[in-house]
Amino acid sequence: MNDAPPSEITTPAEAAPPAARRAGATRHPWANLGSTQVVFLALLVTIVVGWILVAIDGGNLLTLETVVGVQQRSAALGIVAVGQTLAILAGSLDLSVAYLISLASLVAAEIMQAGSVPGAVAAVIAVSALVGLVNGVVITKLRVHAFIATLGVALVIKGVLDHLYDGPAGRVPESFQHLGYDRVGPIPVSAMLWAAVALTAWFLLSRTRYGYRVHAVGGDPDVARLSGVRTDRVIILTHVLCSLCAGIAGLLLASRLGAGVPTVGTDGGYDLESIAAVVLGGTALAGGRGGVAGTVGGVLLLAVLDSVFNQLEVNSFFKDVVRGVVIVVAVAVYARKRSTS
Amino acid sequence: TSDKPTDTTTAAASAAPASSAPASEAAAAGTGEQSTFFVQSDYDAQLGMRAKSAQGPADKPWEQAIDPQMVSTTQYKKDGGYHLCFSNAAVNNPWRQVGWKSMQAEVALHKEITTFTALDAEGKDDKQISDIAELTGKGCDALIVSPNTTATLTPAVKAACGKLPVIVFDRGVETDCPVTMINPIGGYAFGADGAEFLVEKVPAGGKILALRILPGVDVLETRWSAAKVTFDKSRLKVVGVEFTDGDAAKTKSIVSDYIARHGKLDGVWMDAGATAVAAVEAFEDAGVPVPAMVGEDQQDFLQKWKQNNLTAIAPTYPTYQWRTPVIAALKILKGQEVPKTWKLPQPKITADNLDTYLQPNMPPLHYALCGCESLPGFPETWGGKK
Amino acid sequence: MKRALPIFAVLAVLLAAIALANPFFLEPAGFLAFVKRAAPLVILAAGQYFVIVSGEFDLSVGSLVTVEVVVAARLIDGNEDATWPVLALVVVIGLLVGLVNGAVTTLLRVPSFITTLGMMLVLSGAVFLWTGGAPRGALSHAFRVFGRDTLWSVLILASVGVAAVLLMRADFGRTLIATGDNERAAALSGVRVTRVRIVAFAISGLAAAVAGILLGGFAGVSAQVGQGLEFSAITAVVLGGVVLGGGRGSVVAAMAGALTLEALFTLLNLYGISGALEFTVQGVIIIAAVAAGAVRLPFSLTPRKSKGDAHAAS
Amino acid sequence: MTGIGKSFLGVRVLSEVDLAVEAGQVHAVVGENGAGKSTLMKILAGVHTPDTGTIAIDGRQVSFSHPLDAQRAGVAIIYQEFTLLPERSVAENVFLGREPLRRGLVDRAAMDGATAALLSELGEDSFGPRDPVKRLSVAQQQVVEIVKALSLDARIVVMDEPTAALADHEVELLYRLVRRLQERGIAVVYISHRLREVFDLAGRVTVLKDGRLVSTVATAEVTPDDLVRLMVGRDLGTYFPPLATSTGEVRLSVTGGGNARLSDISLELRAGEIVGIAGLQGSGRSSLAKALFGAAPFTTGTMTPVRPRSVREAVAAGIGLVTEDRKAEGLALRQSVRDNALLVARAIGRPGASVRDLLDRVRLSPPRPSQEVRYLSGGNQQKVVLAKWMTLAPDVLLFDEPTRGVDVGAKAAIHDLMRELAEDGTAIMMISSELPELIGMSDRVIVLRDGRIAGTLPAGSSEEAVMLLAASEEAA
Ligand SMILES: Nc1ncnc2c1ncn2[C@@H]1O[C@H](COP(=O)(O)OP(=O)(O)OP(=O)(O)O)[C@@H](O)[C@H]1O
Ligand SMILES: Nc1ncnc2c1ncn2[C@@H]1O[C@H](COP(=O)(O)OP(=O)(O)OP(=O)(O)O)[C@@H](O)[C@H]1O
Ligand SMILES: [Mg+2]
Ligand SMILES: [Mg+2]
Repeated sequence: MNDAPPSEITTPAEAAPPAARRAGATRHPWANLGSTQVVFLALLVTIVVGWILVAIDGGNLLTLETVVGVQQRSAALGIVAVGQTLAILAGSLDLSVAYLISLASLVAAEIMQAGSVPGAVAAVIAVSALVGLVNGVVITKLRVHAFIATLGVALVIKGVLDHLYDGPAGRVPESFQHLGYDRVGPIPVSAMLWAAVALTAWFLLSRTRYGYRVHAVGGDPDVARLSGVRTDRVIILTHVLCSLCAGIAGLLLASRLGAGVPTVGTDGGYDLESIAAVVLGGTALAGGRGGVAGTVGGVLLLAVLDSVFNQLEVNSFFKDVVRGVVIVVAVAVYARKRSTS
Repeated sequence: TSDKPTDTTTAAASAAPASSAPASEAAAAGTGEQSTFFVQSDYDAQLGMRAKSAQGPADKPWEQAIDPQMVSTTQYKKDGGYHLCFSNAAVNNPWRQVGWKSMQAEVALHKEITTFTALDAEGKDDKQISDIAELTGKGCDALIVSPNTTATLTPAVKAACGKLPVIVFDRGVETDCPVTMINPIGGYAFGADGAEFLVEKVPAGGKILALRILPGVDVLETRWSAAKVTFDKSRLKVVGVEFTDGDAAKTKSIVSDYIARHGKLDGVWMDAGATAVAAVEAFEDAGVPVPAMVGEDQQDFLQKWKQNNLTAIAPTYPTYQWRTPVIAALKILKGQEVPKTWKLPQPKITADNLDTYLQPNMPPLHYALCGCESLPGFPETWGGKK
Repeated sequence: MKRALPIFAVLAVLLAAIALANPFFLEPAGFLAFVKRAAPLVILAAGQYFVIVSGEFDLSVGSLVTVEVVVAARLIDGNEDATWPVLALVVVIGLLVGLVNGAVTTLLRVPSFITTLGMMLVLSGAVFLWTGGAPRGALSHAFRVFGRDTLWSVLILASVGVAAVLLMRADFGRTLIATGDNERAAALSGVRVTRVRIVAFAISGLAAAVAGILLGGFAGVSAQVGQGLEFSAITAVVLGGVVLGGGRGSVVAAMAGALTLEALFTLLNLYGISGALEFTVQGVIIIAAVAAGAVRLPFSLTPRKSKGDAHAAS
Repeated sequence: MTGIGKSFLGVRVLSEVDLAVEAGQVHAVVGENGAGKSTLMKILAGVHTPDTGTIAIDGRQVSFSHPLDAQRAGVAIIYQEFTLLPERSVAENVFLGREPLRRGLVDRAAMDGATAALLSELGEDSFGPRDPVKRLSVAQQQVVEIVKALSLDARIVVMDEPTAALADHEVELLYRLVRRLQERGIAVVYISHRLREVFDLAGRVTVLKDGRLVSTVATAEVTPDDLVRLMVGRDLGTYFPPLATSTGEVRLSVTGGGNARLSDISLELRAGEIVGIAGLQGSGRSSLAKALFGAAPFTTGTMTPVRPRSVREAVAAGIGLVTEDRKAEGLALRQSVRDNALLVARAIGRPGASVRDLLDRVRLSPPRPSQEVRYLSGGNQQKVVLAKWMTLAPDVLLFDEPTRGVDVGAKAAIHDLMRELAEDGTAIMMISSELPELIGMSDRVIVLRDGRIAGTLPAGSSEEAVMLLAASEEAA
């Protein structure tokens, strides 16, 4: 993306002039609490309340198993959600991740069965990058709304899956299953992978031109273009990255399941769940506002909720009700903060 | 049946009812080539078992076992109160709902079970893997597993076997490490029961429509494979093999189209009964007599059967198998021996015994072979009326 | 209307192709059977149109359909006398859910994508929480006749279609589109934008209720009767040339889009591309159709906020 | 630029236009709304690609497929529309797309430093590089736009109606800036509807009409009237319709009205009169209009016929507002002329008047009810907004910058319409930043300062008198 000429800047960095008599309304007391902080605050509250509830139930929320379980359960969703964050920040969204995950898990498992782990990883990266490229090109060049574009691509992948596979396929060697099962102390390798992905995305967004442009394109594509940003490239690259994340999640799941599974992505509901996690993390669905940190918080929040429900053996229907309410309430709170700040 | 996969989410995938026609000339002509899931030895074994009489109390089929190979369990013996744990694949369809309620009721019967921890994997392999991991660390005395997918859950179950006695039921796993592996005779028997009935009732040359839920699910594939063997040997004409996604509306559309095209059908075979009633209605709405039907032991079908006194049969995949794992677990913890592979009888409902299974007070999607009539809380807990 | 024309062409071609492969389709019975089958999706699309044209989404219709059927079944429980009260209740539930969607979206300023996604979770969770996991009870014959009897279905579809068209011609419809196009301008012209949007969601909920009545009637109780319908409905509307983001497109075209989608399924089955690759074909066609419509538009996306005055600049 | 031609969706917007700008020269481009000025500039800036014609810079042929290409070729442009991201900081906006790098990463310090330097160069100290743009006032944002263009240090700087949102003292700043660019040997293309600015700044001026080049002349050799004649193709002069002869009963009155931005507002609007509202940028004029219209209501004070708490209440009471910003607040751009014209009637459930009559009344030409309004010129769009309010037969009609960015021809038509309405008994309030217009139109001029009424002046007062009231002790 770094195709703009280095603009010659001679003036040394100097203290910005005092921002005196600034226009704008007075700010709401808790407005200066960023939505990211709010997520983590909510996360903390959930943990405490959950811990109490579980304790009353005669259990303990913070055992090693549950702490590990939370991370294991959130890793895959977390990685997808990071990619989804990029897409949503850029004013787009990706409904094809769920099927792509399934596809990736199968590609990985099949090639690993054939004997080559590096080959499998390479193939997954290639496949996901291609899918992302298609998504991006359809959205930018054919000007199809991201919702329809990615939904269409999702259908295409689903068709291919149904056509080629009828059930789990391939085998993942023990060596690769370490990714899914090993842990260092209380931290599973999968969680480290997630952290790595998240940090990379955070770095891209906050330190590179690409990141600045994602915010610009998501904020207002016209303005971005008029200002000399090649918006199409940004969106395409973003979708490639988003799909890569889905691919990585596919690899992770393959390593956990020991095989490729054509339904692993959709069973996990990774498409809508990742979007939910992202907005739960305070990223605006409209784009241009938000970040990865919030998303991580959002994913963890969902995972902790899950874990608490697991402990209390709440049935899955009640879980859905609570999830739905939590998501809507959270976004309502952000909307309120924004309007009062 | 337990393997009735809840149609995966997203997209026009499971869109509104879509009409349909013979999938291809090949399908229209015959039943196509045998699926890769077909294993001759298993087929023979299962068809053999149908004849055998099960050992154990006749009035408690869930405690019966067909030629059991007993294994000693003394090494697991310990004194009660027991802590039983259960990793459930899902409760996302009526069959699992009925079974799950029966299992809970069974647990309630045994005072020596002090705690019963159950985790629902919501149909997600990944979640079930971490659930099993979590349960093994919870100080359970025995772990019951109903795997979501045979292949992918095997490693997790293997891992659990090392830590505590494991009981697997319904779908299997690719390891013999569990102390016992419980399920009814199986898919080949189920498929054959229906097909043989049609061969018997439908005159030679009769047109048969085969309705399947979706391809690729092992248990469903075995059912079709068995039926296929029977049909190919018979002089019946299978005019179509269609997939319904277990969607009643789609089923009805497909059947209507076939009626429209062929004037009449002489028999309908199904690999799962959930859509049987929809199929029957298709004939009613078209104003043609309902031909010989293969259904399952759900009440709505049994009622239709009774009302319109259909020519029908209902092979079953009994939900009473949900009671057995609890019983097995207790036997194991008490050091009593259990069958290595615990094969439960798999009765079929025919015109003769229909009335014994028909329960008008139970909900339409209730499975007759729940073996729950004697359990406390029946029928309300299962959604029925006194 | 200009944007709508392509869809009618596509629809005509598909119908012709179906007739070629299946002559029965040309007989009144055959065609009506198709219409009857399409009715629920067409009605859902009509409802979804009102929401989309006002610049919003409604992802909750699928689970709402399921809820309606399951609730009706449990309450009626085979008792004919319960039919009419329950029918009324079903309609009320639809409206209510729509109202909540609308209120949360407009008053709490939650993006409708999220509001209705949440509603989707809540509905599907709540209803099975209530019935204990699986549907109970049974629908009465009187209830089922609407979906089972071809004439009834076609009649209901027709009246819904007419109602939708009239609504869009009425002041409500025009102000709704204006709101979807430029909310602020509409508000500053005295349009009750909040109310108009809430009504749009209520209409979508109502449509889901009617679709539920038809689907439940057609095939009886089932836990997955509504599965994926929200995506089909939105796809149908977009196929009809209605632009996500609001302000453009006609309701007739949206309904035509639904018929087209239905015809597409039928055709794919007829030509035996069933199961497997069916979806691939579907996906490609949907993208292609929307792309064909999209590239004809000027690049201009949103009304640009401008200082002083600005022309319709890109 | 030679032989430039461009059409949108088959609508010809530019044909055979030539434009030559020399280094160190300020070259004005004038023309009615829709004449094609902005389009021509957007072609120069690589936003649109021309259908015909060529662009040469320093004699070298260039062709831009993307704004970025133009930037690299040394073309900077201040667009007519806002091109800022409210969520991002000033510095991030200024360097959007050209973020300075250090070891491959964005160098924030350099960005902020450079921005700060440019701001102080403009004598702008009311905000800093790190302030988010969303908290800046309209005028401050315009300054950011200018800084953004300067930061390119380009060889050609295009300014498309840069003063449209600026108050006079800020215009002065801009003047100095332009001259400095000129001294640096930079070519400046200056677009404005305010002929005074054209004559103040430009050496040569190119006149466009209906997408065609009328002529390019030296400002020294022509008079404003000549220019107008060239632009409109006929003589208009600067006549305003006659003032009110008599005024009727009070249609609207406020006493002690106040809210977050206004305080102690007391005024009367009478049937048949046009009351002008003057004031500097940010003095509260729009706030006043929006308060009277219930869009940003008064929280204190009394008002007759009602003190509207919502737009609907105001509309129901027969009060209408022609908003400052047509596109964002006035029109549903993708709807037809008909649907926009009938919007108010439909909103309040009035039987819609005949669209034809309406369009005739506002003299919309050509009157095509089914056309989407976004394809109309600024002037015609404003007429549609007027038609919208006609259906209400309002007792009070408030105009906020009714002729901003509207060309001389349409301007006159709108002035006449306003006077007609007044004569039909509507009470009219008019906000305008163009003093000649304000004074020419108004029967009284109320001057605002910091959200208060600084005083009221009779018809025919001098611009100086108004400015004195508006700016006193707030030394701009
Ligand atoms: N993206 C576009 N699509 C279609 N038509 C357009 C587009 N941009 C401009 N036009 C039309 O081209 C004509 C010229 O517009 P332009 O903005 O260049 O005029 P202008 O001289 O800048 O007017 P103003 O003085 O009001 O800014 C107008 O009729 C306008 O409606
Ligand atoms: N929506 C808003 N939020 C915060 N401040 C605002 C808002 N609108 C106006 N202001 C501030 O209130 C004051 C009055 O604004 P207003 O627009 O009424 O002044 P004005 O004289 O109309 O200026 P203009 O020439 O832009 O119309 C200004 O300081 C402006 O920055
Ligand atoms: Mg312009
Ligand atoms: Mg103003």
